[in-house]
Amino acid sequence: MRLLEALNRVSLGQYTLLEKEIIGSQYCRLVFLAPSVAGAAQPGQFVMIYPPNAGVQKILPRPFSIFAADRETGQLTVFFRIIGTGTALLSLSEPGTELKIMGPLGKGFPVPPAGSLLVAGGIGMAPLVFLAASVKVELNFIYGVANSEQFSCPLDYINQPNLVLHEVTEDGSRGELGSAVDLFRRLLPRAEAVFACGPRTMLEIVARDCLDSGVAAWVSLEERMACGIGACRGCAVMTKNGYQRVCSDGPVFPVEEVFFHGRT
Amino acid sequence: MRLLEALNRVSLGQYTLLEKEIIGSQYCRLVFLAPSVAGAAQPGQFVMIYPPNAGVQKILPRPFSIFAADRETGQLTVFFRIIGTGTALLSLSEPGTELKIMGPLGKGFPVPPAGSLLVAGGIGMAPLVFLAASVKVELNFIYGVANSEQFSCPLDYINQPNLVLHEVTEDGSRGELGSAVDLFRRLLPRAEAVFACGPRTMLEIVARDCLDSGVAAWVSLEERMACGIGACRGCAVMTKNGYQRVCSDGPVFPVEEVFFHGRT
Amino acid sequence: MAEPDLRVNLGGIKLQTPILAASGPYGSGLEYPKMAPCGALGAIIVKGISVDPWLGNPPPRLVETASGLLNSIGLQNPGLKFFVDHDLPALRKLGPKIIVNIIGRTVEEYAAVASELNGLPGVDGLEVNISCPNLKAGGMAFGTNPALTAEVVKAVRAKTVLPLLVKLTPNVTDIALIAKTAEEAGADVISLINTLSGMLIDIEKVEPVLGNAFGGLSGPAIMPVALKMVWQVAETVSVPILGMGGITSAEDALQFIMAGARAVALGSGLFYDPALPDKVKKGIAGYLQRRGISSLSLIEGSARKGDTNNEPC
Amino acid sequence: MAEPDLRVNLGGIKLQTPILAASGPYGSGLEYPKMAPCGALGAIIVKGISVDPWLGNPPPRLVETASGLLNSIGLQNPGLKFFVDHDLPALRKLGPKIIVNIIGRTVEEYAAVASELNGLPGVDGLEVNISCPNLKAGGMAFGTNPALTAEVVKAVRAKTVLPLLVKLTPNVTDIALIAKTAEEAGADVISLINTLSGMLIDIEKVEPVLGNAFGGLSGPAIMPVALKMVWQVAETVSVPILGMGGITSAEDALQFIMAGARAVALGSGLFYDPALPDKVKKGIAGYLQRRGISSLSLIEGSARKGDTNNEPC
Ligand SMILES: Cc1cc2nc3c(=O)[nH]c(=O)nc-3n(C[C@H](O)[C@H](O)[C@H](O)COP(=O)(O)OP(=O)(O)OC[C@H]3O[C@@H](n4cnc5c(N)ncnc54)[C@H](O)[C@@H]3O)c2cc1C
Ligand SMILES: Cc1cc2nc3c(=O)[nH]c(=O)nc-3n(C[C@H](O)[C@H](O)[C@H](O)COP(=O)(O)OP(=O)(O)OC[C@H]3O[C@@H](n4cnc5c(N)ncnc54)[C@H](O)[C@@H]3O)c2cc1C
Ligand SMILES: Cc1cc2nc3c(=O)[nH]c(=O)nc-3n(C[C@H](O)[C@H](O)[C@H](O)COP(=O)(O)O)c2cc1C
Ligand SMILES: Cc1cc2nc3c(=O)[nH]c(=O)nc-3n(C[C@H](O)[C@H](O)[C@H](O)COP(=O)(O)O)c2cc1C
Ligand code: FES
Ligand code: FES
Repeated sequence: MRLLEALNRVSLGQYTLLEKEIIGSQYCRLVFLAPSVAGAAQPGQFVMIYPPNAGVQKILPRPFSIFAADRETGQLTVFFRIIGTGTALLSLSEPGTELKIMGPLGKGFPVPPAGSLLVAGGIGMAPLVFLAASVKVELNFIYGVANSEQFSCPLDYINQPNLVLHEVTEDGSRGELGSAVDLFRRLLPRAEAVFACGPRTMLEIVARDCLDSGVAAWVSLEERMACGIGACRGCAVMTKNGYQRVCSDGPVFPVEEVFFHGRT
Repeated sequence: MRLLEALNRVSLGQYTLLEKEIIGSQYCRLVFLAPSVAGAAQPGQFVMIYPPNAGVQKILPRPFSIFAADRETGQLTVFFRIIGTGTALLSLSEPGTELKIMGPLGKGFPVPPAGSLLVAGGIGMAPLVFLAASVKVELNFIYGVANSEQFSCPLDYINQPNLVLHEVTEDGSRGELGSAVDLFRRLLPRAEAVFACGPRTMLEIVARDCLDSGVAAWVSLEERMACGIGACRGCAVMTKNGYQRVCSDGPVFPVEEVFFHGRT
Repeated sequence: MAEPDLRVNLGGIKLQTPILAASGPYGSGLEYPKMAPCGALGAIIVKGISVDPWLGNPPPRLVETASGLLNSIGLQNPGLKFFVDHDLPALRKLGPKIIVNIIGRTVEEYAAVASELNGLPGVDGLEVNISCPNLKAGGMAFGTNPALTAEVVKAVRAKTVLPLLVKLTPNVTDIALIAKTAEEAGADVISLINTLSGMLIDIEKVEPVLGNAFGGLSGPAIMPVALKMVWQVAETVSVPILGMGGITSAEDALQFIMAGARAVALGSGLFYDPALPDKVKKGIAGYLQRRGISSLSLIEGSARKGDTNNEPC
Repeated sequence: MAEPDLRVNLGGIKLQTPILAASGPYGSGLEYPKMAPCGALGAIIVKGISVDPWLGNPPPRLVETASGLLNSIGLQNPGLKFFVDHDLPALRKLGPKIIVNIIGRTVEEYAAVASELNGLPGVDGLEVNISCPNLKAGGMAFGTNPALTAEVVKAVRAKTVLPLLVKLTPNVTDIALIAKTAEEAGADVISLINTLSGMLIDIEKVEPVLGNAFGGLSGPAIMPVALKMVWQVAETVSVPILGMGGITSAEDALQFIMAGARAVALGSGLFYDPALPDKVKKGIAGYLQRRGISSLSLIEGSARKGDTNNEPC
C-alpha cells in the first residue's frame, strides 16, 4: 500500500462557495466549486483555506481535511468545528462569495482492504467519511463523540451500503454508551486494517493496540501549520526517522512510524 | 460665543444600526438608535465608532462628525467616505447589528448668527449640515466638491428654508464651476461669521481671509486619534497656546487660535 | 466558591486588583474616569511628569499599524507644578492608588521630580521611565545602558521613600541585565515593557508618517516580545514585576501573571476598549473561580515550571 | 511609459527583480515553485544550512499571534552534503539567483560551510545568519555582540569570494553598531531583520505554547521595527541593504526601499499569500509607472531627505 503523493497537482485559487450549513452551534459544512481541487483529491488529504475578511491579523491559512470531493460536479466539501477566529470567519461567509483555497495537500490514506475498521473521534470523522465513501468494500465505521449534540455529521454521508456504522457517545445520549476506544477494542480482533483520526489520546491507544496485535494501521495527525506544503518545517512530528512534516510527509502516517515508542 | 463642553455627558455603548445607505461607490450613511448620544449631541461634535469584526488588527476606533442627531427619535447619523479598512468594515455592517460607539465628543461650533457663511469642502460637509439644521436663522452654505459624483449628501438634508445652498464643482459637472474657495471669496464680504470644514489647504485660505477681513470664523480640524477624550495627547495641533488636543480642546477652533501665523 | 482574592502587594503598594492603567494612554488619570468607571483598577499610573512642562513632538503623533499603534507624543506634559496643584487633588478622590511616572533629560531632573513628590499626600509610588533620551549622553536612552540605569535609579532612590517602580525599555540586547541593575540600584518593582522603537513611511508623500519620524510601537503586535521579557526578568530579579505590552483581554493578562508578573498594566488596550479594566477583572476572577483557585497570587509565575534558556535561532 | 526597470545589484549579485524569498519560510526553495511560479523572484535565499544536519526543536513549533507568527523551528536542516547533492542541482534550474543562508554553532562551523560552498556552481551568494546561539559563549547569539559578529563574518569572508550578506538579529540595543561591524568585517550586503524574540503562554495548560518556550516573532506585527532598523542602518553603512520583516504587499515593500533598502525579502507573507512575489512585483512596477519613475533604484532611500536622530521617549 503506497501513500499517495499529489503535491504536483496542488493548486492555489479563488473558489466560489456554493453551500453553507451551520450544524448546531459548533459545526459548519462548506461546499465549494473547486474542480481542480476536487478532481485531484484523495481521502486523507487536506486543503488550506485563507480566512476571509481578516486582513493581516490572521496571517496563516487554516488546514481542513477533505470531507467530500466529487470529480464530476467539481464540488469540494469541508466540515469543521467552529473553534476560534479563523473558523468563525469562515462560518460567516455567504454562498456566492469566493474564498482562497490551496490544495489538495499532503499524503492520504492507502486503499482500505475489505474488513477494515475506521475509527473516528469527534470531528476526526472528516477524512474517514471521505475514505469510506471512496471504496466499495465492506467496512466497520466507529463514530464516537462526547454527546449526541456532537454527532455533527449528517448521516446520509456515512450511511452507505458498504459500511456498518457504530455510533457511540460518552453519555449514552445516542448510539452505544462508551467511547470510540471501547468499541475499537471490541472490533479490533476482526479488523483487516485500521484507519483512525481523532484526539491524540485516542490515537495513542489505537496505535499501541494495533502494534501489539500486528494489525496494519494508519492515523491522520494534526499539527499547527504555516506553509502547508513542506517548506517551513513548522508542523514537525517526531517519527522513527526523525522529525517529519505533517503537511507533506503526512498527515497520514503508518502507526509504526509515529508511535514507535508508544507516543510521539 | 462659548464653545460647548460636553465631556461629562459622554457615553460608551452598543447601539443598534437602524439604516445603512451606500451612496455611489465611496460614501456611506449610517443611522443608529443611540438616544444618549443623540440627546446630548451638539453640531461640530463627533463620535468614535469601533470597527466591527476587525479583532485586534484595528485597535483604534474611528472618529466621525455627527451628521444628524434627533433628540426625539434618539437617532444618530454619521456620513463618511469609505477610504480604508475601518470605514470599509463599517460600510459592511448590516442593519440590526450593534456597534460600539463613544460620544458625543469634543467641543462643537458656537451658534451661528444670521447671515453666517458655512463653507464645506467634500466630506467636510458632515458637521456643517448638522450645524445648519440646528438653527433657524438665515445662512449661506457653500458645498464644494471635485465632481458631481462626490456630491454625496442627499439634498433633503441640506435644502432647508433658512439656507441658501451654493453648489460648486471643480469640473463644472454640477452647480457652479470652480472651487469652494472661489465662492467663499465672493460671499465673504456679506458674511456675519464663517464656519468651515474641509481639506487643510481650503481651511488655510478661509482662515487667512477671515483674519485679514476681521470676520469671526471657526474651523473643524482633523488629526489621527487614539483615545478621543483628551487622555493620550496623540491628536495634537499647534495653536497660539501651544499644542492642543483636537479631540477635546477641539475639533472646532476659532481660526485665530490655530492659524495664528497663516498655518499650524 | 467565594470570590477569588485579587489583591496584590506591588513592592509595598497594596492594590485591590492587579490591574493598572499604564502611563501615557490613561493620560492625566482624570479623562477616562469621566467616561468609564475606574473601580476595577488597582492603581493609575499617571502620564510622565517632568520638572518643567514639555511641549511634545510635532504632529502627526499617531499611526495605526498591524495590530499595533505607533506613537511619538514626545512626553508632552504640563510639568510638576501643574500636576501637583491641579491634577493630584482630583486624582486622590478617584479610589485607585496613584503612581506617578517621572521623566527627565538629566539625572538631576529625575531626582528633582522625585524629591518634590516624596511625601506628598495622594502619591502612592513613583515609576521611573528610563526610556528618556539622556541629553548628556548624546540622546541615548538611559535604560539602554546599565551604568546610566544605575545612576538614575540611585539618584531617584536617594530622594524618595515611596515604593519605586523602574520602567524598562525593550530596545536592548539584554533586558535581564538592565533589570538586575535597576533592582540593585534600589527598584522595588520592575515595570516592563515600554514601547518598541519603530517607524512607518507614507509612500505617497515619500516621508515618514510621524512628524518625529520614529515612534514607539505598542499594542497586541508586541505582546509576545513583552511576555518573553517578563519571563526572562522574572528569572533574574526577586522584586515583583509589573507586566504590560499589548494586553486586550483577561486571557492576555493571565499570560503575563503566569510568566511571572505580580500585576499588569493596560495601555493601548484602553483605546480598543475603554471598559477593558472591568472586563479584565471579571475575566481573571472567572478563570480563577472555574479552576477553584482562591487567590491570584497562587498563579504568579505558574507557567515557569522548568525555566528555560533556549534561544531560538 | 516603458516598463520600469526593476533590476538591482545587490552587493555584486545582479537581480532581475528586487524581490527575494527570505530564508526559512521559503524552505529548501523547491517546495513553493511547485505551486506558485517563482519568476517574480530576483533570488531565493535557501533555509539555513549547517555542516551537519540539525534536528530542530520539539513541537509545537508554530503559533499565530496578533498579525504575526511565532516560530521555533530551531533551524532544522538536512546538512551541507544533502543540500549540495540533492537540492542544489534542482535549485539551479529554477531561474532566480540562489543565495545560501549558512548557520553554525561555532565560528569554525560557519567557516566550514562557507568553504564548501565557495565556487560551487549554482551558488550566487551566501547569507550568514548570525542569530545562532554561540556554543562557546553560553548560547548568546553571535549577532548580539560586536566582537563575535566581527569574528564570524571575518572567518566566513576568508573562505569565500562569493557576495556575502550578513543577516542581523533585531534583538540588540544598537543595530547600527552591529551593522557597521559586519560591514568592516567584510559584508557586501546587510540583511535585516531576523525575528524578534518572543513567547506565548497557554493559560489552559499553564505552560509556554511552543515546545521550545521561546520563539521568533515575524510578520506584519514587526514591520515598524524592521523599517526603523533599515532606516538606521542605511544611515550608517555604505553597502546595500536587504530589508525584510512583515512585508505583505507592494506598499510595504516600497516603504523598505524608501527607507534605504536596495531590495526586499518576503518571509511570513508567503504563508499569507503564496502568490505574493508576483503581486509585489506588479505593485512596485505599477507605482513607479504611475509616478513616471523609470527605475526602482531612483527611489532607494527617497524618504530620507532629512535624516533624523530623534528617539521618541
Ligand atoms: C491536517 C489537518 C486537518 C484538519 N482537519 C480538520 C477538519 O476537517 N475539521 C476541523 O474542524 N478541524 C480540522 N483541523 C483543525 C483546524 O485546522 C483548526 O481547528 C483550525 O485551524 C482552527 O482555526 P481557528 O482560527 O478557528 O482557531 P484559532 O483561533 O487559531 O485557535 C483556536 C484553538 O485551536 C487551536 N488550533 C489552531 N490551529 C490548530 C491546528 N492547526 N492544529 C491544532 N490545533 C489548532 C489553537 O491552539 C486554539 O486553542 C485540521 C488540522 C490539520 C492540521
Ligand atoms: C474629528 C474628526 C471627524 C471626522 N469626521 C468624518 C466624517 O464625518 N466623515 C468622514 O468621512 N471622515 C471623517 N473623519 C475622518 C475619518 O475618521 C477617517 O477617514 C477614518 O478614520 C478612516 O478610517 P479607515 O480605517 O477607513 O482608514 P485607514 O485604513 O485607517 O486609513 C486610510 C487613510 O486615511 C488616513 N486616516 C486615517 N485616520 C485618519 C484620521 N483620524 N484623520 C485623518 N486621516 C486619517 C490614513 O492615513 C490613510 O491614508 C473625521 C476625522 C476626525 C478626526
Ligand atoms: C500614547 C502613548 C503614550 C505613552 N506615554 C508614556 C509615558 O508618558 N511614560 C511611560 O513610561 N510610558 C508611556 N507609554 C508606554 C506605555 O505605558 C506602555 O508601556 C506601552 O504602550 C506598552 O503597553 P501597551 O501595548 O499596552 O500599550 C505610552 C504609550 C502610548 C501608546
Ligand atoms: C518559519 C520561519 C523559519 C525561518 N528560518 C530562518 C533561517 O533558517 N535562517 C534565517 O536567517 N532566518 C530565518 N527566518 C527569518 C526570516 O528569514 C525573516 O528574517 C523573518 O521571518 C522576518 O521576515 P517576515 O516577517 O517577512 O517573516 C525564519 C522565519 C520563519 C517565520
Ligand atoms: S506547515 Fe510548513 S512544513 Fe508543514
Ligand atoms: S485622541 Fe487622545 S488626546 Fe486626542
